[in-house]
Amino acid sequence: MRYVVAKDSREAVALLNTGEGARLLSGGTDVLVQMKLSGVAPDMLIDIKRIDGFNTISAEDSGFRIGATVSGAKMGAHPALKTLWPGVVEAVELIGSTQVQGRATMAGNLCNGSPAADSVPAMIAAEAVARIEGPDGTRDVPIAALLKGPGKTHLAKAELISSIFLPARAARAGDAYLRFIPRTEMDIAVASAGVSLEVDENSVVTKAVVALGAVAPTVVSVPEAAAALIGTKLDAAALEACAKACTAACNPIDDKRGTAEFRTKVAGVMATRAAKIAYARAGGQQ
Amino acid sequence: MKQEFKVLGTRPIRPDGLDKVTGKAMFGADKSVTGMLHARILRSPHAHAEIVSIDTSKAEALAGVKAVITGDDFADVENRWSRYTMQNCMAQGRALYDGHAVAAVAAVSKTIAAEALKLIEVEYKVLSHVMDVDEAMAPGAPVLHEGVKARKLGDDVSGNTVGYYSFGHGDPEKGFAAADEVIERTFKTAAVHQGYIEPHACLADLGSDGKGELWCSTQGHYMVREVCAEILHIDASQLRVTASEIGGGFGGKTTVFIEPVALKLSQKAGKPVKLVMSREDVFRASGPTMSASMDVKIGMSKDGKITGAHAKLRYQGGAFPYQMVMMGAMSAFAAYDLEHVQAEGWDVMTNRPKMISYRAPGAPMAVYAVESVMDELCQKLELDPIDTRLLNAAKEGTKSSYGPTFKAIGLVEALEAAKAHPHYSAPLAPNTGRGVSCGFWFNFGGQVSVSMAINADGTVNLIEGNPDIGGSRASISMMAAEALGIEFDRVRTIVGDTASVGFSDVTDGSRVTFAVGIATINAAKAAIKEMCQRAAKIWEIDAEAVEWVDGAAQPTGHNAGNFPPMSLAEIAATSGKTGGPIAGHHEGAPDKAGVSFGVHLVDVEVDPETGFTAIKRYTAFQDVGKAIHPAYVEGQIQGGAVQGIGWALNEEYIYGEDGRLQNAGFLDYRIPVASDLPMIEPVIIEVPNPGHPFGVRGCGETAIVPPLAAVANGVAQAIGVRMFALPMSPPKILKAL
Amino acid sequence: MARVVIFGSLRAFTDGAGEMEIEAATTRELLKKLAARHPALAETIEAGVSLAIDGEVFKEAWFTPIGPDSEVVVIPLMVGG
Amino acid sequence: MSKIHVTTNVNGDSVEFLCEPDEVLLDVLRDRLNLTGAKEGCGTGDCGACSVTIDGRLVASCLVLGAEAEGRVIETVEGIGSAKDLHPLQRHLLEHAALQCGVCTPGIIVAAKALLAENPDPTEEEARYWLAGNLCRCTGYDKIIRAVLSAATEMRGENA
Repeated sequence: MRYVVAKDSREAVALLNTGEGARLLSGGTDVLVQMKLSGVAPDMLIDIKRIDGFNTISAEDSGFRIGATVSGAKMGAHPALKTLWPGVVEAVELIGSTQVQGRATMAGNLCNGSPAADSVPAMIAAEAVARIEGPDGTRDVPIAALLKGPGKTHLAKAELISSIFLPARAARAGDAYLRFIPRTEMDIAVASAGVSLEVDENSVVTKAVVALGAVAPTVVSVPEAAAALIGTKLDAAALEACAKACTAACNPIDDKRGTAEFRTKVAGVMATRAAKIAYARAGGQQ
Repeated sequence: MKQEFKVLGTRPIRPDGLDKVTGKAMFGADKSVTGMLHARILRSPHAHAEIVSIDTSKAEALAGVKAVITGDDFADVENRWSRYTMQNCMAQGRALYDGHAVAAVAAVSKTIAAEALKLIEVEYKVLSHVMDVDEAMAPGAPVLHEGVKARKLGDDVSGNTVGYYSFGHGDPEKGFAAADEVIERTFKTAAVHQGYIEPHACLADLGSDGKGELWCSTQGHYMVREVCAEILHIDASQLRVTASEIGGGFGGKTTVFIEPVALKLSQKAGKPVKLVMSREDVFRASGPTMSASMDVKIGMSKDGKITGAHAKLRYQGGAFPYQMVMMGAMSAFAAYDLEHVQAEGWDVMTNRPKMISYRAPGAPMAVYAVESVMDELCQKLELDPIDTRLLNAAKEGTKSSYGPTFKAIGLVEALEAAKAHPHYSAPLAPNTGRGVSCGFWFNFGGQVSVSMAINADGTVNLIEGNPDIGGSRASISMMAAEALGIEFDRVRTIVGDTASVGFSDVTDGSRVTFAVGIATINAAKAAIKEMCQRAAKIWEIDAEAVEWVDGAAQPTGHNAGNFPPMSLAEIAATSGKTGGPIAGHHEGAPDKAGVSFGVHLVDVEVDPETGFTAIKRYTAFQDVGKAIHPAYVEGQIQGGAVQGIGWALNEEYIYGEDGRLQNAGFLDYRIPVASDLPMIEPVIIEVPNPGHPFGVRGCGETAIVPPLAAVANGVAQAIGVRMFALPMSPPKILKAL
Repeated sequence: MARVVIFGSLRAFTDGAGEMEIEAATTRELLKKLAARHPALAETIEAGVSLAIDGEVFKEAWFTPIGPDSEVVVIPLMVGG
Repeated sequence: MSKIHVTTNVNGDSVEFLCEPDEVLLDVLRDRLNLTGAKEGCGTGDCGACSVTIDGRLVASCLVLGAEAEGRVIETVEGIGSAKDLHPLQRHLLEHAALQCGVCTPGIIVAAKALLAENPDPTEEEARYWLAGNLCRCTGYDKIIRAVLSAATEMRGENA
């Protein structure tokens, strides 16, 4: 195996293009574990952490652009980012231990392609957009459009994510992410939900995005669940309808982490609880 | 009679503490020598398979590979228990569980060793497997080994049934007939792993002349020496085993898994070999404890008196014969004074890793079942759970359910302390339940050797043969200081290698502070006798006229007051002129270890929408006889309680239909993490053990016994539904709601 | 004569006898006489047993004195963690 | 597979080493630099026994390549306190008997030091969540948390 430090994204793309066996190394918290446990044996690891701009959080159009190699710990230490998208930052900070937080990145979490990735439901709820660099240049793609299946994304050959953009948001808006795990830390999500809401001056929800994790082959956006919240003040009926829509959208598996029945039931619980937090953050009053 | 102590009961800094907070302490994997090879083990991917052939030629041809071994490299051993141990370290003929070692490689680097493993070609013929205890015990199940079925068992159980035990007295049926309420329930508990953070590791160097050095992480280096000498067919005297600092064991390091393999590779390669298990190896091929299927029936009168009790315990202990259900059958009803009681147990083999002890082995699951039924009876009869246990509690003079009549024990004291504690009467929040359970462990004595040297500067060196797993060097130094009448920091205790002090049994059964303590006191007595004789010579009086008081010899009888007391330091200073070095030693096998009871109280909160259980408050009461170093006694109680909480809530071995382990890592084998827990309040009860000069009882194991039922009883109260299987993971609780 | 109690499942090897009197000064003597009287029990004794003498459990201690009125309970050998 | 030359700083000293491209920092520290204070409990970032800091950031050294250390500043338990001058965390862990086997202790010290650098006055809950990635099987965490909180009190210059 070779270890190569890429100087810029063009070099990283070129190196990725040299063969099938090249993998990117950012935080390494997935790829190094896969090399240890799953027999993943890349020919080359391309370290992209020293590429200019990849490790920075920058303000842009009243939103924030998060470089591909920015760690969870770094996002958590950015007060303005936390104020704008608290749910996204919370989600990223739930990935692994404090030690993993020192390395793990939001872009890596996305590229790993796990349906249980913590940051992905929150990013979808936030309508985040990935900036992709590839042999054919640069393109911007909404996160939801990148998800393909367990371990897979719609990134083309030799493409990489250079940053993720979290957009500006309305004055009365809030987001939240919740996951269920059997312990309080150190587990992979068994069911999770990211919710982003906007409310009007009367506390009525005007816009909503609800995304669920660990209940289908990919993280899924559930427009029916969002629709159940829009036009309401998150009354009991709205929350019940939201939970029901979530349940209907679930297509999970039984595995060592939880039964399909459990995931389905808890996904709705996570979504309604996250919705309440997001609503409060948006300044909504029931 | 309450003894007064100067050193015992204080909380000095442990002697190995500095090394452990600065990273200097040497654990199993921390030692390296020049020219050593790195070893890796190839493991079976099948739960049960015939090994048709193994071709190691390509691996042997790889540059940098210095030795490859398989089961064929090990000659047979006479003792069948040692043979099982050997065949667990390296399969011969058949792989008996997922993760069973089938070959091993030693190479100049870890990378090359790993590459070589891929070049070993094993042809397997997959055989049918059985994982569940009830299925394995049923007639017609695939039998792991022929000819090892327990004597006197009928055709109603399969050949996997390798042990049957029964304990009790009276006639339970008579007892049930006299009851106002009889409850009979069936329980299941999952296999759990000891979960020590340090994987098994060793560094072996065995020459063709049979002389060997072995450094390893173990609870008993004499055990390692004897088992390895037998398996390798070398003399015990020629194999020196040094115990590294041990990064946790909890029973899981009371046998060998890798040491014979490393020695054999070293012998074959002619070089030192380092072998370290990965975490995945640890889960797949070391430990775990038994899983269980149990029926418990208890009859009770309206006022709470137990009229009869019967338990049937079926444990599976993995791929080889073993004996452990007996401890469960003996523990099940130990807390109660019963007229009619019977506890039966069956040991059963399955295609899982060979079980090894885990803290109070066999007891937690049996007591979980019994204490759950007790709780249900109390609920049904509207009785206070502590009052009911007090009404039935075993005390001095009780004929125990497993035979012996109890001497002084502290169960009543522990129950009364629990009842009086503010925790028991604190208000409960919604969705919260409070659970109570008793627990019991026997505690052991056993073989022990201690050698004590009085140095010319008045300090003391003590060598003992039991690896220090939780601070025992501190408690042993304290007991030496107490017995000699000197300050704690004048004593240094070390764990000697197998060539430097006599045989000692493994560090298990909560025996070290008790047994090494007795040997230390006796070694001190021998040294004191010698020091008194030296003083007598100097004073020119009879040795009998000298006594040892407060760390000094002083004349007694008609000589009293004639000479000023002569301190240990003063006598030691002139030892070179009065007859040479002064020392004391003791070798023995003390018994009368004194059983220990505990009572745990826990508040749990269950989220009714997710089935998540949070531990909100925990208080653990335990009779420890005499707490030598109270901080480390508290630590044992807290640590045991948390292991039990893990067992109750989330820990389990998860197998697929194919018999492969699915959660061989700390990500999905979920031991409690810091944020899962509240503070664990330990309450030390001291009812002195009449069998120990300082009143010591073992304290290490009892605390893992009560949490299973305490948490389960709390959950039952919180959700109004009783769970009959552990772990009570959220999916199971939510399904029950 | 010491009163010897054979516990539970061990009775399968004593033709059901649960209690007996044996004249013995030490545990070793007692075990020898017990094995001679009940040959089926010999294998278990050889493999190792624990003895509770007047409530104290002893592990394989041959020369432990047994009083004339002692109660000796024979139980399987115990192992720990 | 050719080795990579790395220049870095470990515990205040400039260090050079050669490592394999796929060799993790934990193995470099232990096998090449003889710093065996960091332990391998799992190799997959789940136990925290291998905790070190890189440029002040807490990481699991089993999930970092040795080659990534180029130009960084690394601190291990061996760089914290000394036998003569223990760090308050080390002293409080000893005084609280907050270790039994001690194998998780180096990781706990490194992680707790990083916590107090970021948050000198953590609540019990904050300390528990920060240290959730440092598994301890012996103590039940009680005494560890107490030791960390009391060390924090001392370091803030307050009386315990």
